[in-house]
Amino acid sequence: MSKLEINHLSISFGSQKILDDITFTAEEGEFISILGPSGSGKSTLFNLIGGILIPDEGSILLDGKEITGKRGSISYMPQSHALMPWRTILDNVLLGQEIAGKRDEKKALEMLGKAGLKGYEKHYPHELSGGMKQRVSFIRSLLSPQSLICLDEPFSALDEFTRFEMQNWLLSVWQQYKRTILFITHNIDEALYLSDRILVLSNKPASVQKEFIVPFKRPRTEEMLYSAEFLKWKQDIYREIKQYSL
Amino acid sequence: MSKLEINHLSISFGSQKILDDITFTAEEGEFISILGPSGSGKSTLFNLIGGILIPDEGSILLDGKEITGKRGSISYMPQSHALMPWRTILDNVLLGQEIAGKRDEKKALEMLGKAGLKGYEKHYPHELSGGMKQRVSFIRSLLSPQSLICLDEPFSALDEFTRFEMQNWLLSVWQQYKRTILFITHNIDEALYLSDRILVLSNKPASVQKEFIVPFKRPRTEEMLYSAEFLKWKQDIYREIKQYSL
Amino acid sequence: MKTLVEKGWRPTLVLVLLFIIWEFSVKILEIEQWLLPAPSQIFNELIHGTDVYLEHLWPTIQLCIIGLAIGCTVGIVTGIILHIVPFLRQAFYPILIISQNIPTIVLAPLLVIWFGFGMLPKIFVIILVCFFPITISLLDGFRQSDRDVMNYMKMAGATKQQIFWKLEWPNALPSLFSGIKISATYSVMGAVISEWLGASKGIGVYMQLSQSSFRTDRVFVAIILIVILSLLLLGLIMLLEKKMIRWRPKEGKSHE
Amino acid sequence: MKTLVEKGWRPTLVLVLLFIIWEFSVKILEIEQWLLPAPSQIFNELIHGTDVYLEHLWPTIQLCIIGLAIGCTVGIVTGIILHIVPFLRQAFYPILIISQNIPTIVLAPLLVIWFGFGMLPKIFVIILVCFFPITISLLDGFRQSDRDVMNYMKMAGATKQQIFWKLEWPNALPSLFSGIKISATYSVMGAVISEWLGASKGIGVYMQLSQSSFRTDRVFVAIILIVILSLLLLGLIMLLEKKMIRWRPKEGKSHE
Amino acid sequence: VGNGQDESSNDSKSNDELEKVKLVLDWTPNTNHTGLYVAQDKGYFEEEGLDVEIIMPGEATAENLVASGQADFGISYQEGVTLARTQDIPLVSIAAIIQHNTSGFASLKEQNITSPKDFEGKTYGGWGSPIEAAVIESIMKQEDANIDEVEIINVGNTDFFTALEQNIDFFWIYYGWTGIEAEIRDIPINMIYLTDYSEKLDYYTPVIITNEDHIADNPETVRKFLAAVTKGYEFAIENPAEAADILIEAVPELDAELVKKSQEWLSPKYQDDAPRWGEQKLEVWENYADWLYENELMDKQLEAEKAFTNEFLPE
Ligand SMILES: Nc1ncnc2c1ncn2[C@@H]1O[C@H](COP(=O)(O)OP(=O)(O)OP(=O)(O)O)[C@@H](O)[C@H]1O
Ligand SMILES: Nc1ncnc2c1ncn2[C@@H]1O[C@H](COP(=O)(O)OP(=O)(O)OP(=O)(O)O)[C@@H](O)[C@H]1O
Ligand SMILES: [Mg+2]
Ligand SMILES: [Mg+2]
Repeated sequence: MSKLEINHLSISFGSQKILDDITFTAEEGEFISILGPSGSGKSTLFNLIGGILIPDEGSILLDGKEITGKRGSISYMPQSHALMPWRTILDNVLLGQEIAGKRDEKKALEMLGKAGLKGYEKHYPHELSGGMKQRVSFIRSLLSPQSLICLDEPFSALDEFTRFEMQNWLLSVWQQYKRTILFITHNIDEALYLSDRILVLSNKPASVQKEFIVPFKRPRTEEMLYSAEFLKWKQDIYREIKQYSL
Repeated sequence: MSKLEINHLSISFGSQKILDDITFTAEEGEFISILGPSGSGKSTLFNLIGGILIPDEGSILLDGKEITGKRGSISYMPQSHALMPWRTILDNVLLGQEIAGKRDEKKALEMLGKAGLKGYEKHYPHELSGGMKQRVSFIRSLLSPQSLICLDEPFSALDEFTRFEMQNWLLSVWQQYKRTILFITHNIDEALYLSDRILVLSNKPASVQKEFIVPFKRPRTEEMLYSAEFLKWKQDIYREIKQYSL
Repeated sequence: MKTLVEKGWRPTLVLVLLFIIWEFSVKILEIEQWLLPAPSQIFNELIHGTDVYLEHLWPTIQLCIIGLAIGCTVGIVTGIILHIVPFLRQAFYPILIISQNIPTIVLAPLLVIWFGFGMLPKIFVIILVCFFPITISLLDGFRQSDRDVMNYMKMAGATKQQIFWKLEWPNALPSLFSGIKISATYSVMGAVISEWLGASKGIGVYMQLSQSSFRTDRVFVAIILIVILSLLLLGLIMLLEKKMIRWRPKEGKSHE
Repeated sequence: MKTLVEKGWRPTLVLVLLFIIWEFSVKILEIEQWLLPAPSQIFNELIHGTDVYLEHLWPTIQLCIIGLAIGCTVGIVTGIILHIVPFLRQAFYPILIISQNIPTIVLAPLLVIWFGFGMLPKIFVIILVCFFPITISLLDGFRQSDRDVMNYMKMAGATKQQIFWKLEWPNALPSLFSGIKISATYSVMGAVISEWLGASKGIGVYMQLSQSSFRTDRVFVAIILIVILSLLLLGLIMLLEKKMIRWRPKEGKSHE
Repeated sequence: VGNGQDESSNDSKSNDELEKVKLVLDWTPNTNHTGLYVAQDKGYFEEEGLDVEIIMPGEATAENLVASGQADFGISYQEGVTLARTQDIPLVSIAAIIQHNTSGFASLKEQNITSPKDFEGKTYGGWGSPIEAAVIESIMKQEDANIDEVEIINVGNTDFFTALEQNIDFFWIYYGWTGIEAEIRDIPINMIYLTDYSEKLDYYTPVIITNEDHIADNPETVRKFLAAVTKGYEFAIENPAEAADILIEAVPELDAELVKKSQEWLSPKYQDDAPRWGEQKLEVWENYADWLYENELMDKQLEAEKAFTNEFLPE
């Protein structure tokens, strides 16, 4: 469990300001989704939290300690799958653990099975479909030990059903281990279904424009997705996003 | 305008059968969406049509001519963006045209502007966000001259609004030039909004399990998305897919 | 075995053709045999002169295997050190270049005085020849790691060491083997040259003695032996490459 | 200019340190000057002996620039041909290896007899030295094209030629430069060796004459000239590399 | 190195009237070659209607280049010509530059090696040729010493002074160059000349060679060439200091002191006891060939009278 504080973060690439005064807090064990137009700076925000970019201004605190520019505090799933072509699937999902020091093959095999990748443990990434690679990358982040998980569009290449399975699995992992999750997605349904709070970013430069506190009780059910309230929320958020896009 | 006929296509990787007796026809100027579980073989189907894989059985005909194993008949957008890191964005989108023989920079610049990429013409791919790269790859396929367009999850990394913009743009291009389109997606809304017909593939091995002829009239409107009929269709398709997943 | 035959027939064919052309040009152009002996003559000597050259074979083989092995090690270690300590990379790059530009005729006396006439100075020469292509290729390989994976590793908190061993090293393997292949090709020639520093047995000695007694056919036998050794070494390295870089998609599928 | 100074001070420092250590060890260990002259002595000769070596400089520079240029061309053309015609690749690989294993002492008489004493045989030797690392690196570079982009190209109907020029060639550029760097390093030494085929002017001649009249200090002056030439050539190549491979993310951002 | 064309000459013949002739040396220019450079500098070649280019050999040997016709004349030595002829390479020696063999075994004075008998228990450093062992054995036999007591180490291309540093006790050198360098360096050495112990080893080194075809086709050129060269060596014999300066001027890269001292030592040795410079004797050729054959260093007999000729030497 970790509490993440983002204070007045700004960054530019060249002369272009990308993030402008981003401020928010993720409480211990909170599930926060981040929505925002393509190219607004969501992945850049993760890169800042992960410490590979240094903000021009502002600071990042994890459990009260400053981690600006410090690495290794997050379980990360990048937007590109970033698998190693020379490692088998099994070795790829274990990479995060290896970096932290311990390999738990049994758990990895079990997780691969849950994600429908049984039988592919000894395959290499180039033998997998796009969605399968994405699941591998997702499992890698789940297996990483850090309690703050940052997922960058983790389910974008999955069919609706597989995606739903993965969402539920993520929720169960989250509830079981009470990890704090930052979740980038373009899917409003997904954001509503999963998160406690939804942050909407504006574009060029991005700042937190709106914060939605999701009212639905947990555990959430499939029926909820078809409720009128859900639809209303969805339309609200959609309207909010539309106004910052393009 | 092209008519595509897929006859009894089968292919295996190693001992695993991936596609089993796939048969369908895309009429001239038709817009067909292909839905199917992740890892079922959708991208493999495109690879077959594109001629870089040879089917174990079956044949592919374009306008009556066999193109099995023949290349260059399609405007293709791969699932991975497959941009060249050493080319600028502008040169990347022109690649398809270059291969066919003629460069039309003016049109390319115009399209880049339409996709919200104005100002990035001289940038290199590594300076772009995931969604921006996807749009570049999409424009590249639109600029390619072949009249059969195969798009492999073209909008998966876009926010809902940008996605909607792109969808409409695709429709206008399609209607204007009457190209035949095969469209892989995991988004049922998208499939319903865009296509004349939806094919649903099963899993391991994949075959065409169901074909939905989309009843909505064109031009389609945003309101349609919230109509009851649309929702009913969506649920039907969802149920259909669910039964072949995992 | 099948693939060996399959792959082997082409180069064999070309070589045989080459020999035939050579044989005929020598005959037709009446090239004198002390200048360029006909292949038939060389093979004759290769077959019947075994008792002369056999004893010279082993010392050279030994020399070039030991030299190449140490040369690879030195090349790899140098590459790694220069890579992980950027300060050293900039500081020592010119020294690398210098090391390749000191002619043996200058080095030889120094080596002999420091190390005597044993194997040591000879191995030193081979190392000097072999380490350089390896170091350069390796350094270039290290620089080509995938950005996305690199970023993942860093954000996951990988130490420099982990980034090196888990990402940069495996990523540089193809480049490394490219360098080793170049070095292996040079290693036998390096051994032969090093024998001119003073050896009593070895292909280099055999070649020089043949040369000074105008036995050009034997000089060419020496070359054939050198080439065979090189090809064997190279074959070994390619085998190793195949074993170590298994993930690469089969060429057949990706190229045509 | 700023970066030149920034990058230059480290190697300069190391070299100066090296010279100081060398100077002192020569003094303290009382190494005789005909064996290993002190740097002070060498620099003395470098400064005051200009009239002896200056005339030898230009022919060598000319030789190695022409040789390297043709060597690169030959290496690149060979690489391309062997790459696009797989049959030739398999058939001629052994010939490549053979070409690197023919010692100059065998080649020299043949070359001189065929081409006389002019520049031709010398340039031939430099080409032989230079083309090989380039060809090997290039071949390895061609093989490492991105699968996805390759598939895209093929499906878009790209001809072999287009795949080559638009994908494989730009993709192999970093490897190519890695090979050219190795070759450039060898080229000056290659020119010096080629001058032993019989030349009247050149650093190689100067070195041999100095060596045979036991002027070790002048031999080292020759080495210094060789090294300076190599470094200049290499600098040129790196500049060219920077110009040609512009898309690579700045190292500063991706490494650290 | 010595490219003759630009030498000024009082002779009015223009260059294109001159017959172009190429001469390959056996090694880098040294005092063995002084007469050639004198002939070049003083215009003796031009007087004979020749335009001579002097070439340093490098990796392609003089024997190869002369035999193939790439060069008209070359500098070689008797052993080279002998071995070449038995391999059917048609070389002919047309003049002996130095009458007697000036090579021998050098050792540091403190080693006290004054006769071949003292080789016993010592270490010899050579380049691995079987001829070396045979020579050592030959001269040791004169004193009933046993070659098995000598340790022979292969030192490759290592030079004398380097070899001495590595506990090599004796080494085969030409006194006229390496021995003089030792004098300059103040290294006292003992010399055991081959000629003092075996008549058969008093072979000619170096010699001027050409090939049989050249003799058959252009006997006049050979004659003219030797006439000029003879004048050159005669000048060097009479004026060692001036001759040395000519060589130094032609090849400034050489160490001047070494050239001067060497020239002083060598000048009287060119002609020595011969009736004229360059003359060769049949018995010298026969003796050495016999010796090589007896020692199984050669598998054929040499037709000694064909290996050399005095025919073209000026009267
Ligand atoms: N080169 C290969 N070697 C072995 N198996 C492969 C190879 N390429 C694809 N496959 C297998 O073929 C199946 C179908 O892959 P494909 O990429 O066509 O799936 P897809 O329907 O596009 O999935 P997604 O929606 O996840 O992109 C997968 O199970 C995959 O593992
Ligand atoms: N290395 C870079 N150099 C220059 N500009 C960059 C670089 N990296 C990112 N950018 C710019 O920063 C902006 C934000 O990029 P980022 O990847 O954070 O977007 P995103 O919100 O993740 O978008 P998407 O949803 O498409 O993934 C983009 O406009 C992009 O062009
Ligand atoms: Mg992103
Ligand atoms: Mg796919």
